Amino acid sequence: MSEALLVQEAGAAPAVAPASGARSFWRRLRAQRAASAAALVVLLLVLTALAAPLLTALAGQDPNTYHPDLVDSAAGGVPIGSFGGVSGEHWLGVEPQTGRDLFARIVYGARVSLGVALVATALQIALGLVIGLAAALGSRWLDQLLGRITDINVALPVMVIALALLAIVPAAFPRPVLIALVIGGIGWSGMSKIVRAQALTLKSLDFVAAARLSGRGTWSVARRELLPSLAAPVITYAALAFPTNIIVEAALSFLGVGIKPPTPSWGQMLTEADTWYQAAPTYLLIPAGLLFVTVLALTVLGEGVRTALDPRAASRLRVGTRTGGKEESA
Amino acid sequence: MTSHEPLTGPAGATGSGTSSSGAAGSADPLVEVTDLTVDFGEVRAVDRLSFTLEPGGALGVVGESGSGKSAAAYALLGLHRGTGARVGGSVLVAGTDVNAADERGLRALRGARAAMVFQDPLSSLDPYYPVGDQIAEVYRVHRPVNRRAARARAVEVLDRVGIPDAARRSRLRPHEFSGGMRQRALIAMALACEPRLLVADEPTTALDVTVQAQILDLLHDLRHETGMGLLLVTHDVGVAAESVDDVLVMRRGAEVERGPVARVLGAPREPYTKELLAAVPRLEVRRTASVSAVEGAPLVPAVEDAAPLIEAVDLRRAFGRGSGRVAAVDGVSLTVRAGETLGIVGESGSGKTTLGRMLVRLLDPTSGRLRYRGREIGALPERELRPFRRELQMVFQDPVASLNPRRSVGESVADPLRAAGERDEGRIRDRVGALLERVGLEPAHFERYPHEFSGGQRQRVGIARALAAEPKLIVCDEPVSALDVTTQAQVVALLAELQRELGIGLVFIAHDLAVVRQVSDRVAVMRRGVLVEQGEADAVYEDPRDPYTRQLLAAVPALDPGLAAARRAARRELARA
Amino acid sequence: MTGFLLRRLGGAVLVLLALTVVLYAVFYVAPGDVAQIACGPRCSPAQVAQVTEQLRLDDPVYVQYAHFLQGIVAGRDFSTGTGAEHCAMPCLGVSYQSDQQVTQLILAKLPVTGSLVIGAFAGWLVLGVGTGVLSAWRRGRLTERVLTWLTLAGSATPVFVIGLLLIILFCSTLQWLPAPSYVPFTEDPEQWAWGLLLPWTSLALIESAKYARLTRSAMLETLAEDHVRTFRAYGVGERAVIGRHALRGAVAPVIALSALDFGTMFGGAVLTESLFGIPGIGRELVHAVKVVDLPVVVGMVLVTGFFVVLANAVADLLYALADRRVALS
Amino acid sequence: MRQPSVISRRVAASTALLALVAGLAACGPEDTKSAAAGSGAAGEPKKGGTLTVLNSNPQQDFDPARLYTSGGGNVPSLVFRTLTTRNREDGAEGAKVVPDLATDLGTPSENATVWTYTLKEGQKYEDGTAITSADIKYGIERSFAAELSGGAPYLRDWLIGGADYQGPYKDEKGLDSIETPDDRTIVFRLNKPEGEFPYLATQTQTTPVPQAKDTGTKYEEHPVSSGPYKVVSNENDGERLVLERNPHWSAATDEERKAYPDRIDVRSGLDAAVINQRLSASQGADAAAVTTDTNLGPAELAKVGNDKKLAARVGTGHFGYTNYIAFNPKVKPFDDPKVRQAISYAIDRTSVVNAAGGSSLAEPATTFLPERDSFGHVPYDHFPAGRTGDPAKAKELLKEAGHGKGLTVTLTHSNDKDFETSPEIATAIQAALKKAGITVELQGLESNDYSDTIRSAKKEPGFFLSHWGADWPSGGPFLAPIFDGRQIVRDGANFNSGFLNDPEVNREIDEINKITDLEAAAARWGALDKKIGEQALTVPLFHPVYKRLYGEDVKNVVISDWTGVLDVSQIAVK
Repeated sequence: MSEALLVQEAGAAPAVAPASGARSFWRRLRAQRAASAAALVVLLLVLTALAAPLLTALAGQDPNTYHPDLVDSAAGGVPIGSFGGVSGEHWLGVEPQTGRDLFARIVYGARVSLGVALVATALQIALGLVIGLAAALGSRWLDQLLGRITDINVALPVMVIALALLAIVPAAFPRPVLIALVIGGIGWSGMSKIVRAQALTLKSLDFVAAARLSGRGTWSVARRELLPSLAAPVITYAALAFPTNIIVEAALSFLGVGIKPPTPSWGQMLTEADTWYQAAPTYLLIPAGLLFVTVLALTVLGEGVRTALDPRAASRLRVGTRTGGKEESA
Repeated sequence: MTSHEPLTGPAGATGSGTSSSGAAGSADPLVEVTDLTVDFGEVRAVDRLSFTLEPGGALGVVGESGSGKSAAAYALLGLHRGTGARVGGSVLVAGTDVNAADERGLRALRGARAAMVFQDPLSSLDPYYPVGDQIAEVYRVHRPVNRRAARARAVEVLDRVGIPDAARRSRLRPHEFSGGMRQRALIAMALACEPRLLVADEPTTALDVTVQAQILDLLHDLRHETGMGLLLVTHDVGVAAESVDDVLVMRRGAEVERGPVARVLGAPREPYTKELLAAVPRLEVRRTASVSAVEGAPLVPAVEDAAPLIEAVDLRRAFGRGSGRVAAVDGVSLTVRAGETLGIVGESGSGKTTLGRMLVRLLDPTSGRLRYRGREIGALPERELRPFRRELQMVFQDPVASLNPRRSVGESVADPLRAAGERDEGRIRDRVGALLERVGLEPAHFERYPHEFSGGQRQRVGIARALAAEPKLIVCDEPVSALDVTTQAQVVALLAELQRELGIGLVFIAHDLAVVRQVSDRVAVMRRGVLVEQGEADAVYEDPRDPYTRQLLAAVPALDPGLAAARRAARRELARA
Repeated sequence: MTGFLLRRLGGAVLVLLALTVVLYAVFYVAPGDVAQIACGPRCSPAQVAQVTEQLRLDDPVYVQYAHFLQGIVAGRDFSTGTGAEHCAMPCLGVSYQSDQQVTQLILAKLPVTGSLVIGAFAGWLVLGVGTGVLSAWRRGRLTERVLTWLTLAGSATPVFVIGLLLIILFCSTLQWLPAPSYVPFTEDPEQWAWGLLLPWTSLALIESAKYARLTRSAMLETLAEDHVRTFRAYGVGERAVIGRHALRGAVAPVIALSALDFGTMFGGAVLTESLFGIPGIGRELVHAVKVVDLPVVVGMVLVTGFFVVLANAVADLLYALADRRVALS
Repeated sequence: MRQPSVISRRVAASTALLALVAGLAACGPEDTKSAAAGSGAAGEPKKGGTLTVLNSNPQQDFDPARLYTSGGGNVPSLVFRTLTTRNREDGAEGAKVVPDLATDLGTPSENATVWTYTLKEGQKYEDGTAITSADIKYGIERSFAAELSGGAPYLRDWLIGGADYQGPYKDEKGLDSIETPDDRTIVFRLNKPEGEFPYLATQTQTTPVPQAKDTGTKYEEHPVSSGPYKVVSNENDGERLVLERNPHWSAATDEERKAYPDRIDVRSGLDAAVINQRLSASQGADAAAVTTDTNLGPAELAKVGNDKKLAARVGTGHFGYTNYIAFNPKVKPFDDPKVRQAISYAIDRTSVVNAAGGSSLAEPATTFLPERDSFGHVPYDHFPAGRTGDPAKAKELLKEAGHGKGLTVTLTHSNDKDFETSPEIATAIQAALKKAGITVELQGLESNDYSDTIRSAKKEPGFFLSHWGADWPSGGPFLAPIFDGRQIVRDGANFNSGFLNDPEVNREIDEINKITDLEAAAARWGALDKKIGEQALTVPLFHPVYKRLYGEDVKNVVISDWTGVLDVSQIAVK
């Protein structure tokens, strides 16, 4: 999903929604069947990622052991046996050329994919919040400056900058962290735009004016009046940005600048599998399918979060008379 | 300035009995509603309502927000269909059984035999198409004519509703019209197919008082000219008094009282009707009477000789840049003393809110001087301003937006205390409890969140918050315009009482001339950023000097139908002059 | 309007300038000896020094940057050894690696990326808006549910996954299509279309999901607006309400997003170009980054950045034009 | 050499030392080596038709001065004739050098420090003017210009005054060590004996360039042809190159190039997968298509293996190329020969070969020199690791070296995918050394950083992946840059990664260079290789095997051991 759409969708979250505790949020989230199912899938994936060493130990495999005897060297290294060499020992078969256990690599790959996306999303939010709030609350000059910086950020071709950055950072720097930093460092502009817009809207609201009149300082007002109200759009944005970041990580790995071997990541597996689609289709289909399911589940969950945070989203769609007076003009 | 009905949900409907039969009629009635019920989920919005409207008759449906008056009107055109609302009873409109009719039958009724005029003329027209096209589109749905003929008809009806240069204006989009013109255009759309019934749902609520008067006059004339029936839904008793023959008072979905307008307004039978009428602020009533009517306590006269609390000299504030720069407030000078109430009236866009916000320094003046107790504060930076912040408080118009929905009301009220350095939670609680009690709430409300309160209660919280700062001056910006009339009266009374008790200066900003007169010692009339007239309240109301003031006063609808007719005549007089 | 455009353009120039500064800075610290790469691995230090001098890499970075700016506003001359070659303004310099003028390089790649983007653009617009309209019309019914899930699936799929699956299906399993490759339109329009069919489809499928969602939500929003109620209350049929009034409300955001995507895609179709082997700007750019060909990188980023900034401005402009209400505020 | 395009992820790309771009080689497989005629479609090759060449990398440098080729390249050799050239025959015969513009391989004198060539008579450019020895001299001189850098270093290193000469644009006087006493004679004066000069004369720098037609860096857009084809269009910097017959070329003076097709259409910038898919589909114009730079990848090989018809259209060849591990003995613990030997023993060549594409695309290597006769290959395996490594022996050595408790080292490799120094190879080594108790940490560098790092005397890591390709099929250019102590470069690109400066080795290199009998020299190179191998400064890993598809209508496929790939100059499509 593009940033523009993210902004548009997350930005639609209400600036002023009735206070809703965590409990009512969960209630509304659970009420959505698709979102609940998606949450379950996500939970499973997270557990899988966390329990990767346990699961691979259970399978008796590890992601980095070569099994040269399981591949047909003369035929380019295609796994011996049907479905990419599926067996009692290798539940999902083995990797062409190396014979490494696919199950173990997939499971470890989940760690990287989810972990990188998580850190990247957190970074995007942190940067977006700080920059967006500074632009909204700071001086006009600061707003202009940050606005231009945001423009540059938007105009930067993400992939190219990522390529360049990944090329200049010393190899000793842990790759997954670097990728998370790059994705996060490049993709904050959407968040900052939303935060700025929301903060500006909120700033003009009377309760903020009232807080100013009570004699409190700007940052105190920002912290107590604005931040709580920013939670809904920020969480919504995060929920929708998270799956996007998984895709970006996979794309970077696909372009060959992402996670480096031997660390497995789904995107990097896809790159390697790219040419193998005819000879060993499962090698491609398994990471592709998992990537799809993960992103889909996270997106559905993100949508669910949005709906749960913005109960009006559903009622907004109702067509016809407004019965309760003019409440919507509020 | 738009007024706002608050979101006070009706607390379940209690059947207060059906009405007696409507006005006697010989021919088939134009509208015959029997035992109409409308339910939105658990909430019964209309409860066994019955009434009839004869051809050419005019019925006003009056009620406060949540009374179900609009829901009842929508049922006349079957507009509840497909919304999930359940409609019971029978509705006959111009021979169509609305509840039983199929889509086709309903479409044939809508717009052709019965047309509706909605409240907000801007949002009720498609922003993307020229007004004339929209009218033509509706016309072609019901009449087998070509595009050109439909356009001609559109121009014709636009002309009829008094839009000058209708042929040219028909090509403009809604946002290029003024508010009044838009409402005229909507009425033109309604007229296009010469319906027998016109349903008008709060047709003037979004309009300024002078424009409202014009629209009401237009409806009045059209009815007499075309002989169509009118069903007017309004919260404003005055508007009903101006426009209809019969009036139906609704409360909680059910009928309270029904009868000829002069009788119901002049000699109400039901207690609720009486209460409602008593709460309506009256332009012609002096302050002394009005306050004591509610409060029954003697008024302490304002301290005329006190030193000025706040003094504005040639205050100016401009917005925008370059050629688009406009002065919202353009050289205003005024003074407020302790214990005194200054009323500021003006229509939307007159700059009164900007002025109010400058007085408490929420906005920085572009130029001019602002002195608080003799000290210049117009250009003080925020840090130096802080000691004065708490002494200049504000009560805001929108009770929804003025409280942080995510904080308990107690926390909001406690803000000024904490900002003043109070750290003792116990003392804060006691003080907030006392303040809440003082404004008519309970100390136990501390933990509650704004959405648990009604509009009037929220406004009381807002007042409590302002009081917590122990201010010397409170600027009230349309503090009651979003409230129902009964609540309005209570809040106004509270403000007056507090002022008397605490001796603070009060600036009361409102578009409603009657409300302003109720509370003000002195009144300033504002128009396009300048004060056109300023003086003792009674002097301004009884002997207005400025023509604009006179125009405003003449536009206010009167409760007495006789007085209303007189004012209508006066308006025509003014318009001709 | 003119003022708006001038302001936007002024801002755009500043943004692009800052962008080039960023790139110069980034590449200045990037590892890899440009002169050694340009000269070849077996060059002796003396030869590398000559190449360094010839490429003027021994100038301080700000002088190099000044030359670059000079080229843009006034053009520059480059030595060919036997004479000089004039690089007319706006001169983006000459590639370190291939001696080609960056401007020409970009001009050569533009039609390629353009072919990809224009075709995909048409596809995603038709598909996306069509889906959006259909699901808004059929709201609450099975059609809408199916379409909603399809668009969700679309937005959850990376373009390289869809592309790979399409290649497997149509080129490998069914063998209906040849392997995707780029043939210039001028050479053989039919081959051009066949070769680009899968890239177009992949991009269109992915992007259309976005447009479907946007169209649908914009239409539903419009449907909830008062003016739609007005027309219903005047007996206007559902088809006219949807087709005339609700759809009109979706036009402005869709146009704005289209302009934005269209511009961004010129520099951002790296994945699609890589996957399908389309020799467009994105792929060239990735290559230039890898060989530290600064003039090419800066030139291409400048041009693609220009497209993005231009697209932003055009999107705002179109939005304002399409949504007359904006003029109000 | 110029960095070849690494655009495609899938292409096995080639930042190889040797410009694969220009069409290096792949040779017909030993087993299919049919003595006389090449393989391919049946029937006598006839003149006519259009040959399509589908390539990954655009022919960005089409200037003879800038090209870095082994034996004159593939497509370039259709346009550029050189003093000598490679023998256009299948297999080992093809690794020989034969005269081209010159009448013979050159006459050495003064202890092989002076080489004299005489041009054949009646040779002309595409415009009909005669080719002169002065043009050859000018062509060589311009390759010294900074603007036209990129070629092999030998002219610079061997010609007297070559190291300081800056090319004719800066120094019009020219290079005195090249003499042209008359229009058909050219004499080269070298600063030391070089018996392999005839090999060097195959490179495109010896192509004649008429000074009047020289347009500097723009020359590549339309170089003046001396070969059977001339450039009729060159679009987008070599992305699309159309060649047609040069009417002034005469087969009588050129025995090597067959020039069957009327037209050559080179389309580049294609994805490797696309090229292979198009060649396997072989439809339309693609039936008469070949590629000069794209090998079959392992996955494609798996597919081709299942299709007999397709397998018949695969040309297999060997190019002199070795992938190896390099040690920097200045870095601990690699200063200890025992550690280097331990690693040599621990290597699992099966995993490495699999990572490189399996046994069909790579042959395990225990010698530094490629296993071709022309290199004088002498088989040896000083530290036998067997098929999958000998971790026990390795552990033993480590213990002796004082690393009994295990050892942690860092292996530097390139991040480029499908490349001989790729992460895949590195991880295979990592897995193998683990068994011997050596923990390998990987340091992947982006391609430029990688080349910069491993070729810098200052930054060179202790343990890294490297590779070397033949500039011509002989031990000279294979061993000297890596092991000749005089070739250690302190402040530039250094290839002697082991910093070997052994007087004995240096002396032997000098001795062999004096030999003008190339076969005799080859034997000495082989022996030298074996001797150097004992020092365990490198661990040879594998020699690549090139497999390339060609279209159904392609006839007369000739794959020599020089290039390892089919020779476009021999192809017929009718």
